[in-house]
Amino acid sequence: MSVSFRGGIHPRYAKELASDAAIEHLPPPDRAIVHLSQHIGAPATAVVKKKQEVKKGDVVGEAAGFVSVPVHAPISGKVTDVGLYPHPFGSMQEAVVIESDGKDQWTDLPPKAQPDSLSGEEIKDRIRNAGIVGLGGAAFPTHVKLSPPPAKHIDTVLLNAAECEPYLTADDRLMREEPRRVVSGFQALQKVLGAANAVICIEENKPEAIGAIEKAVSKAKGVRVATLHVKYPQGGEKQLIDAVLSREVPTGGLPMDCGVVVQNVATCAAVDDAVRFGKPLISRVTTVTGEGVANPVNVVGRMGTPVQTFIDAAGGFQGTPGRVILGGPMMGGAIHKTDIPVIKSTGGVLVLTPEQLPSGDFESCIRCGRCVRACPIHLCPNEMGNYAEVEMWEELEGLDVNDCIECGCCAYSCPANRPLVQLFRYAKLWIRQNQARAKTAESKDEK
Amino acid sequence: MSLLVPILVLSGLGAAMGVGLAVAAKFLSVAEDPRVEALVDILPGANCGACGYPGCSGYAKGLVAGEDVTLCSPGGNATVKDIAAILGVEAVTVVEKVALVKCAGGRNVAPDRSLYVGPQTCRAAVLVGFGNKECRWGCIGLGDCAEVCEDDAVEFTADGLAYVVADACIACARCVKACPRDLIEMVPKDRKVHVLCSSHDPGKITKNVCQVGCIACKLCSRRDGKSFVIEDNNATVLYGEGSRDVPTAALICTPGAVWDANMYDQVTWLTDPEARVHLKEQQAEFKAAERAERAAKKKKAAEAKKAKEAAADKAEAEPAVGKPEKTEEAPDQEPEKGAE
Amino acid sequence: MAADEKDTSSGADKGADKAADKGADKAADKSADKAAGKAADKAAAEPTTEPAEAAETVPPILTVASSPHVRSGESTARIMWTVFACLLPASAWSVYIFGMNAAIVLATCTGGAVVFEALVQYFTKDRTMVQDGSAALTGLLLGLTMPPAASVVICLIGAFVAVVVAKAIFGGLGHNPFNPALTARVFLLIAFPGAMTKWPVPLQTLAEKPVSLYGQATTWYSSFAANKTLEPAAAKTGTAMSALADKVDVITAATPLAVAKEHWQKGTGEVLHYSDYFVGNMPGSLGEVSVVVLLLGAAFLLIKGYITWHIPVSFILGVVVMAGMTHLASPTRYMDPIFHLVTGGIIIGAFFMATDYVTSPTYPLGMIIFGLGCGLLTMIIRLWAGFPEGVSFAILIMNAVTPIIERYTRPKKYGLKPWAEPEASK
Amino acid sequence: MELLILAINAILVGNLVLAKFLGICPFLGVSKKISTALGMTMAVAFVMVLASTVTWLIHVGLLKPFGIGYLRTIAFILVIASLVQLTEMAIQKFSPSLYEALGIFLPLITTNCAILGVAVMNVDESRSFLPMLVYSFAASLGFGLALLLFAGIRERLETAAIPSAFKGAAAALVVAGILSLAFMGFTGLV
Repeated sequence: MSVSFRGGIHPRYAKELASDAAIEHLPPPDRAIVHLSQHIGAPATAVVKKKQEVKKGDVVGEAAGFVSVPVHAPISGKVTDVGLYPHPFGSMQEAVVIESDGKDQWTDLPPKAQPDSLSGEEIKDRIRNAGIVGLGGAAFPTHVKLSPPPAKHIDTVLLNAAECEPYLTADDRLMREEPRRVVSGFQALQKVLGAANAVICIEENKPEAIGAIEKAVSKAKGVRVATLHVKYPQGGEKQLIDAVLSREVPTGGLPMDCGVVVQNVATCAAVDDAVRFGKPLISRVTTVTGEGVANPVNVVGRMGTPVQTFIDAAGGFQGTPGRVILGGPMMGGAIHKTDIPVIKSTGGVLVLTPEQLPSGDFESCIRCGRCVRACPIHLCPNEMGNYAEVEMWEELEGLDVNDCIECGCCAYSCPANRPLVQLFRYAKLWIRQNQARAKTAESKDEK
Repeated sequence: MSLLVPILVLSGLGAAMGVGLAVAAKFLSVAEDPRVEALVDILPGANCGACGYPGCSGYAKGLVAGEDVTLCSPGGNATVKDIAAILGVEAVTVVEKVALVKCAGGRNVAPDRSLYVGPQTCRAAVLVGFGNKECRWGCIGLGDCAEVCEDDAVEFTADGLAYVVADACIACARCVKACPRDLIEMVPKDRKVHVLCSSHDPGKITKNVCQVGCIACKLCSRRDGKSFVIEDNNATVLYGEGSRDVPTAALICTPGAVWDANMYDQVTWLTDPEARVHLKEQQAEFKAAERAERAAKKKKAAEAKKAKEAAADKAEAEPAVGKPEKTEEAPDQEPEKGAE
Repeated sequence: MAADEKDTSSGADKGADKAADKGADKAADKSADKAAGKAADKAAAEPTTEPAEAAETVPPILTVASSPHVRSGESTARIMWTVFACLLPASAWSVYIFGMNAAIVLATCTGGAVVFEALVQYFTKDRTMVQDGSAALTGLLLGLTMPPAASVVICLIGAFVAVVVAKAIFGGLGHNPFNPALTARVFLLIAFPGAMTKWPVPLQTLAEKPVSLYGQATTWYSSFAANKTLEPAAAKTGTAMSALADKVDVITAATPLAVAKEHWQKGTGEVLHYSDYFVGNMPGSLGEVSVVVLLLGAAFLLIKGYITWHIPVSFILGVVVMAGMTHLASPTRYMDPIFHLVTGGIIIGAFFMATDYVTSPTYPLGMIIFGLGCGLLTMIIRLWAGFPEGVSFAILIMNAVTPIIERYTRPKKYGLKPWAEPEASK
Repeated sequence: MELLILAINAILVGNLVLAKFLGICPFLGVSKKISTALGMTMAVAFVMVLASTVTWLIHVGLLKPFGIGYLRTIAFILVIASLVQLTEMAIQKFSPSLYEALGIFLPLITTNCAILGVAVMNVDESRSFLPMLVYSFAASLGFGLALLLFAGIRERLETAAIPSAFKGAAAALVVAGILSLAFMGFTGLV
């Protein structure tokens, strides 16, 4: 019995490319470019200087505020530069460059501990100090999610193991190979939140993972496994909550506004490392896959490793690569060059061949309604797209363009190949800027 | 009689209606400022929005309500005068402006890092990984500015760089708002020396991504601090009071980010590689001349000193003679020096 | 390209069997592939040419674009050509029934539409989009609404109105507020009322085959004895129709709906057997004659998801309800619902015209309102207004209402469901 | 029943705009947005009923008794012009936003053939008071229906890539033409 939501699409999943490749460990890079902005919120502030020696796990950037996390050295060695470096999102961001000394030595870590012996606050501290963020892609600091305002009672915590993005298999492999680690981390989160219910939500197309997890939770109390219908974007926070709990996150709100906190598989594994061993988040499982690489793999790589290293680990490019995407094909971002370093949220490196890529040409909307049926938020992408094209912002706002989660279902299903997501992104940006402009104008008037 | 009745009926009706209307006009009238109409007449009627109002009539209403009289840039000084006359306020002279794209980095000098696929507008392109140009500040060249320009004043070089034809520009400033990279600035029409770079990256990075980008070496601001200022790794020309067209600015800027319209017209400057070569030569000559001048000064000072001391040793003056010979080597040295 | 399309369509009409279907399908696929291939070439060309000169260490130039990076592979062209293909059985049947004249009408309308579209795009310097098939589809739909004996000139005028006036003026595919084919048909109907209501008698009836229909044909003809071309006397005697056919060019008759309007409402005339209506052995416009073959194509579209059930079902529901009520109220004056369904253009209208994406509402509720409106208006016009057939008018009027329907039937977005914290947890 | 048929006739079959081609000016002018179209419809309904009533009264009470029915055009124009003037003043005073929205088109109702047409038709058909009221109101409803449909289509056309030669009134007129064709389907309904 699987559950689902209304809307969504059935893309080609292509999970078989990498799902049978067991997780391997990449050797530590010779040179790591560690970005200080690897999460949503204020970038960390650098606390190391040029020529300073650091050990693996040392803090190189401290959290700048509550919605921020520290950044740690992924390798031991010498800091050679603190400056602007290309960021996966395309701009230049401040980063700490560490030249490896080849020893890969851990710094002094906090003492090992059992989650049961720690209080909720202690667990939360360990999570924050370990620099853990949501590893599903958004990279929202985890401790913030674990600190709901007192007025909001969290009764359910969900483990988002849907992994609905096509191609990606990192979470699947992690659950198959280390189910105990995932479940243990999840239970630690449940303890922090004091949630009565805990549900692990897995899509039906991962039977091995379901089996492994079910075995691991057989002894755990209050944790159940829910199987989900295979559909994109089943792993979207809002869709997951709708499917499993039949609740809706209120417009403009967060899952905690309906009593839910959602965490990702990789996050839980990282939480387990942090809680039990005090290890900071310096590496993660990443799927390197796609028709454009010779030999798709799942690897554990350090943050700050260049993307090219990951591609080489998968046997290099196969033929001419068309596009390299960090993340999945539906929501991942294309990168310009492969020499940029990976960050905490890089759960996949996807290489597509030129033949696979859609053309950039598009036609007029023929109002076929496919996007309307596909939209998991039940918006009207057809009308929104038309208005966005001629920049009629008021109408767009009236159609709730700000509710769009940019899942890409509309653009995927559009027969006219319209770049709907891109149009909506621009519309949202414009509306936000306009509001800011209006605000400054208002404050000016008041003066 | 047969004629009288219709006449009576009609005039009776007319009179009744007239009285009704007169009464209504008394009780229902709404006052409107006659100046608004007069203002609408003298405004250019381009409805460009440069003043911040949706159209000329909007600005006219705003003016009556006490808005600044100098906001109409298409109209220029003449319109300001007219407005002032109607409103009975003192006329202010405004500086006539023109839009300027502050980037000289076409693909020939500032390459792309990848191939962008998608809607061919700048605003859409920058959403994909901050644009596919290596320089994250430079002109993308997909023409959002040209799209909003109703006077076709924006043109493009073969290497995808937008520039504004000053003669065609009416200074409506629509392009300023349209550029997602904020590259366009309204500058005084009579100014000739501009910095065509908006990069705020450190010189080290800028140099890697663009051959003509400002590296914030401060040579210009050191020469004239009132006309140039280095802000956030970028040289900015000050167009306000007390500033001037520094005639030597183009000759001292090592990467060639300063454009002097007295030396090269816009199209030549942006498209002709010869112009750059020529500039390098000019710069070398200028540098040599300056050096010679400095040396001469030094020599003079030294001579004066010496004269004072009335010493006999004159061998020291020798190097001054040797310096002009270095002129030909100078171009090679230029970039090296600038990089430091 | 334009010439290509023309050949495909007219060839298909002549062939008029499954082979033609495949041909059109292939053409559609080919053009879609070509477009995709071109884009891929463009993308591929850059990375390969540039680094070839440079050293091997230079990384290939990647392309970047906004997510999503994969698409469903569906294209406008494929949709249009599929619908086109689904109409081919009906076209073939009409040729079978009405003879070569029907083929000429269909070919002229389709070809004319394609040529006009190509011309428009040539003159507007627009990207050539003839290959997307929308013009061909419009042309074929128009052809199917034409009477079999329509002249070539009228067909071309219709194609011009459909493609240029009803579509190109509004910016081409996707922007036209009214169904182009129906706009053209209504235009022709009002501009050339005579030519547009001349309905030749099916060939089969004339040629005495299939034999089973022959007996009824005579009685049938007697019911419109007032007809102009056919001599009443000849009709009454029941002479072999084939013999008659030699003497006159075309034998025209009224459509069952017109007959119903003229005679049956007054209690005169006789009713043809429903099976004839169902297979299309009756006078009428090319596409409205056979319910069976139309339903065949429509079923394919429904199964493939190219159209949804909302509009056709509610359209038919509207017709049935209206016809049923009037029939129950006065069975002698008003025909029963089945008669109304199988005669006239209701089936082609409900499945192929009203479901036109561009001019019908997009949201389920809106579609149902739209369909019901079409059904009711059709019946109002059929029963009480001057025209015997109301489908075209009804759909056009509902096209006009579409923007307003759409405005008020948008789906309820996610995130409005209130959530109350369970009491126990507090 | 008679009144109902009269109303249907006025709204659908003999639609002022789409069948009688009266009142095209406001039809094209004030149909860019559904909201202004509604405002215009209300203004027209108000003026139409008012003008028809008054002109009918004048005709029956003044012109007919004196036997000067031939003067009705002049008399009607006089009365309608003044009435609209009054309406305009009232709207400007009490609802500036509506006034702004209707703009130049309010005065245009003054000389609008639709108003005069309805007034004259009422007199020509020698309608008695109640049918006159019903007809005037239904006619304005028909006008409103056409205006509303038209506004809906034009709102949608805002996003359409109309060739520059046909932008604005040209495309709108084509829409009006097709709409009129479609409404011809109602011919003979009553």
